[in-house]
Amino acid sequence: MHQSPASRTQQSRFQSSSAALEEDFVFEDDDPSQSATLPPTPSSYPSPLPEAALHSAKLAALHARLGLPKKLPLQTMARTLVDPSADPNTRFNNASLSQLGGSIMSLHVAEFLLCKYPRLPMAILFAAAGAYSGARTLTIIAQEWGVDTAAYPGSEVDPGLLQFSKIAPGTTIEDSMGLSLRRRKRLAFYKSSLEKKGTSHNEAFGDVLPKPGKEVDPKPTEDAYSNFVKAVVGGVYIHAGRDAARKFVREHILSRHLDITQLFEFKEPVRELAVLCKREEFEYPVARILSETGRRSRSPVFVVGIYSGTEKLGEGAAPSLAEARIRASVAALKAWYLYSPGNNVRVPSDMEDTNAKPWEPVHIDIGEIIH
Amino acid sequence: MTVRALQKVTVSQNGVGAFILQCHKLSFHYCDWAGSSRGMKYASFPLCGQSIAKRFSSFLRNTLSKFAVANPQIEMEVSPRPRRHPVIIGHYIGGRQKAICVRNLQKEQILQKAELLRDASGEKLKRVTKPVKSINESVRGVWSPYHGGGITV
Amino acid sequence: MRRITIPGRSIDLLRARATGQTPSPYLCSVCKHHATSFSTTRIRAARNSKVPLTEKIRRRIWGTDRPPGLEDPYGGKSVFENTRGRAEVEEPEEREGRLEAAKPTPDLSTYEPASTWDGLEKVGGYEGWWEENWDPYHQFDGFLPKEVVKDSDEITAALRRAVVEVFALQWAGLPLRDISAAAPGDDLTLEVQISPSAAGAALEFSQEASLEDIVQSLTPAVEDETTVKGNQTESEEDVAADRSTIDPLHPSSEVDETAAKENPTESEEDVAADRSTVDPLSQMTYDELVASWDPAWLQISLENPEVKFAVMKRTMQLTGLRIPDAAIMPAKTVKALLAHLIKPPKPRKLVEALEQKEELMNLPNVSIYAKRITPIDKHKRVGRWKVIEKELMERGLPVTGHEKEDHAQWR
Amino acid sequence: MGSVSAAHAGLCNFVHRAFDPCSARLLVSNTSSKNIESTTASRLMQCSSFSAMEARLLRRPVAKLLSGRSQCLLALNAASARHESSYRRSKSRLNVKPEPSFLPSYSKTPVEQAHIIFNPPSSAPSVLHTPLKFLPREDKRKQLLVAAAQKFLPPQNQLPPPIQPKQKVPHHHLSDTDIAEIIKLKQQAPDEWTNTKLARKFNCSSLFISICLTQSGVDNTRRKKEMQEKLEAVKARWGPRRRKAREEHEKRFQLALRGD
Repeated sequence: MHQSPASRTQQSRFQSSSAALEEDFVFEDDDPSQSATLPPTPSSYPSPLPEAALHSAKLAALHARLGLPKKLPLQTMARTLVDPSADPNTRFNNASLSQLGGSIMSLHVAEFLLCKYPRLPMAILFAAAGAYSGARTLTIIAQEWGVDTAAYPGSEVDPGLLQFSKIAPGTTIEDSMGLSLRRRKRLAFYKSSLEKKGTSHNEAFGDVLPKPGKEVDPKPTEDAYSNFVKAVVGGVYIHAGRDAARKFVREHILSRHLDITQLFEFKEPVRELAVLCKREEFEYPVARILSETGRRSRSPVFVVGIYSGTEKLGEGAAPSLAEARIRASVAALKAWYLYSPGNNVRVPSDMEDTNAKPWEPVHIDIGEIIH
Repeated sequence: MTVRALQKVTVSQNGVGAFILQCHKLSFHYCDWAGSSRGMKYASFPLCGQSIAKRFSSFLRNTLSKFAVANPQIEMEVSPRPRRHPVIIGHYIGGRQKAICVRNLQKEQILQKAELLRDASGEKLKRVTKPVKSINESVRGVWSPYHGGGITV
Repeated sequence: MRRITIPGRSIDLLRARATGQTPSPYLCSVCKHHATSFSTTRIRAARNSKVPLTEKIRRRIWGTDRPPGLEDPYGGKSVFENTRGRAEVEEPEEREGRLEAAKPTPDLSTYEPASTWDGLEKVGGYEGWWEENWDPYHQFDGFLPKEVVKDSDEITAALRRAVVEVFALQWAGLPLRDISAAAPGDDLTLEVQISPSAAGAALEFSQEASLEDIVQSLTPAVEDETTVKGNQTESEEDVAADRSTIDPLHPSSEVDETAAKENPTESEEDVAADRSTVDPLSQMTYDELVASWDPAWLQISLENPEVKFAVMKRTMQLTGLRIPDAAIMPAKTVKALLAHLIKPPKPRKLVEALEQKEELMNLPNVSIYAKRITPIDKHKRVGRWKVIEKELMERGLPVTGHEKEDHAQWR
Repeated sequence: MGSVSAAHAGLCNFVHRAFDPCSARLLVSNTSSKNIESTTASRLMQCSSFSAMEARLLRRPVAKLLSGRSQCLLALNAASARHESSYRRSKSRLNVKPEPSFLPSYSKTPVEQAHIIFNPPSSAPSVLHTPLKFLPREDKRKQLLVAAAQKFLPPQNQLPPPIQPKQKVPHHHLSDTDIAEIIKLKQQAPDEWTNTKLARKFNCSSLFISICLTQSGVDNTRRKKEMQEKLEAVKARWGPRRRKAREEHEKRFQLALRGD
């Protein structure tokens, strides 16, 4: 499937003279009866030609809607919308751009999370990064940008549509991933190793980009969408530079809302808090009843606070003392893990500004609690 | 490691950071023959008071280019729809559509309708009773009967 | 008036008509039916049709058919009287009567009704009509050439030629009304420099195109031919007038004219051929030609109505464009006239109008379609149509739903 | 006792929230918005008038009751009056005018004052407000808050009562020989010496026993299975109400572990 560049250019020269008229979508007066008289030829290219990008109103509108810099040409924009599963030629698909963009995006997301919440445990950090730049989120982002998918990729398709070969209805996702046995094994190993650590599998970490020209198998919509968003970031980086890419990631990805307090699920919060207090040399945490009502009734409420010395670390209200204590411990642990130096904390990439202030070291935590 | 993570996705706050206009496409349909498309094609013919050039002005001829320049993020599609009244259809990011029939309207009125479609969110119209709706936690937290009262002692 | 339909009377009338009035006893069934559906008032009115209402009233008043006094009590002929008088002249019955009177009464003694139509005279039909009217020999050739010039540069060149020729005639002291007398030949005015002056325009002739040459080209080559042509037009007008009121008595009156008209037709064809060979002589394209001229010639005044009329007439003859009065009146200079001539026609469709708008067409987010966007177009845009087409053809189904011969080959 | 400790908790809460720009309601009248945006240090200065404010807060409800404002009293009555229970009436009765000091400076009757009004929220403290103890040493807030905290934190003897008044079992009283004895007993008769029984004998927690026995090498899978079957048998006899209650109890604890 891998074409040599020479053959492609030769074909494209041929194509531009003969078939450019057919593809002229600006004044389409395609009489259905007329078009039906021609026997249908399978489109000679798997994806639209770069010239077609200049005539697509959809693509131009998308470019403007995202507020992309003028330096990013429409041709590159069209290329970000071509998935490797639609066009295996790496010169015309978004594989390279999406790899680059994915790295830039995960860099900014990681530094944002690490600087804003320096004490996050590894599992939560991964989950938060996944929440910001995971495939599901990127799919939602791309859909909120108004990007639709083409039904079938081809050269006659509007370049403003996301093109990838879709999975036929009825196939299960696992079968259709089209992964080689070796790769599947590697993924399984990675998954299991992550789960041992208490993390679920996250694509942003550890997924290796497929080799170009090999991935023509259908793929899930989520993958295609996330590749597209990453490729846009990569395209902005290449054409408009580092600052523009950082601005784009901040505006479109980091500006989204995530309630990070909802990511935690503890197993033994009381013991973990005790270990924490011991490690940090605080007094042993003691659960104290702040207030209570209806102790012997059907629906009592206990408000329990966890105290280390004279200072309250957390509090929780529950219908039983044990549950209230757990809630208070969870609150205290979350308060520990979610320490933040401030909302407008500086990140290392801020130093790339021309007249940036000297760097002040951010807080670095010694690590999560192990017991 | 006693803490487990739950999988979540971030939620869009359109306008915080980037703003994505919800109307992504406007299609303008007209009929070359019928008189109700006159405002779409030509302005109506007032008896006096306007120069000839102005009389024959139209929305699609004159106003559309300015409107499209002012709203580059909207894909504008102009196509005839013979034997039908002129109509503007707005396509929105949620996948919904809104159509407004502009038969017998002047070009200024048509522009108003186009702007209305541009500014719409695509959602069904509904009564807004709360002045503020937010996904952010309130500054004072969720009221609880077991807290805060102790200060009076 | 009430209508009375009494069968007996109608039959009587029919008899009376058949024997007395109508010379021919044969009446087709249609005519009979016409005759039966009459009213007494009509018949009476037809009889007394020459007696006006006022006259009838007068007769009634006086109780005699010859009432004394003036017809019109107010004296003289009234307006109504005049109009009535005119109408009476063209009273069809009267004319019919005249015609009948002119015709000899057929001898019915040897009459024998035919049983077949062989040998009967054919009446009506279009036999020979097409040859008479639509033959290439009899094609009407108007003043304007059939092929209308569309290229704006060519129109500009024609206008300049007309201006130069008109002023050349004026210089030569010849009457300007003869400007179109000669059929247009080669353009000799290309080398002539023309510029506005107080007297109208100043001409500078070159070696190749002197004033004499131009004037010579404008005067008709053969003096006789023009006179013949002048006569011809008159006779043609007569013929046209005759045609309008069809005269069955002189069906072959125009044979001579058509025969005489052959020559000018040929000459005009030659002229057209000549005009088309203008370009190779000049060896320049029209846009180069127009660009090479000093634009000052556009400022030549057309205030003189005689000049204006001549220029306009010659331009129309050269280009075939019709110039409406509304454009002639305000045109004070050649430029104004040219502006009207090279103005593109008003677009008939909105798309054509929008295509002329550069700023709209160059907008990247605007797409303009000349035809309705069909569901097939929508399928094509998302790439689904090729799959649908393939599947339909595999099953031997029509692709677009319209059965056509072309689809048969795919079955 | 409870209310006193709650007061201290509230104060403690205040100390933390007052310095977070969005947690406490700051209403500064007669001062420009510049003051609100002022630095944390200046806010701390303003808070030094805290004792006066505390007195005011104490005074307010009493004053309200005694001032005889019919509106407030009626509102109290309306809540208890059964015959006037329509939504509209109680809504309008409860529509109490706010404290004049809470009105913004642009209202009709601005109150001349130049201090922070502190109205602690009646809500559970948010986990996003890090306790003083959890703040790292280099954090600026730590240095600023320590001074205030020493003033307002309750003394050790005024803390609220702990959940368990005293420890059920003593800690750290068993020697190595005792632990060896525990392992020996378990190995001899694992079925007889259950963890509970051992804990009772040595006056320690069963958790401690289980920690001791992790390396004993006793195979208790059979007994675990038996106990599990027993438990299943007991659970099978539960009726729908108990089963539902237990399931909900389980769910509640799961939610508690998430902190929802």
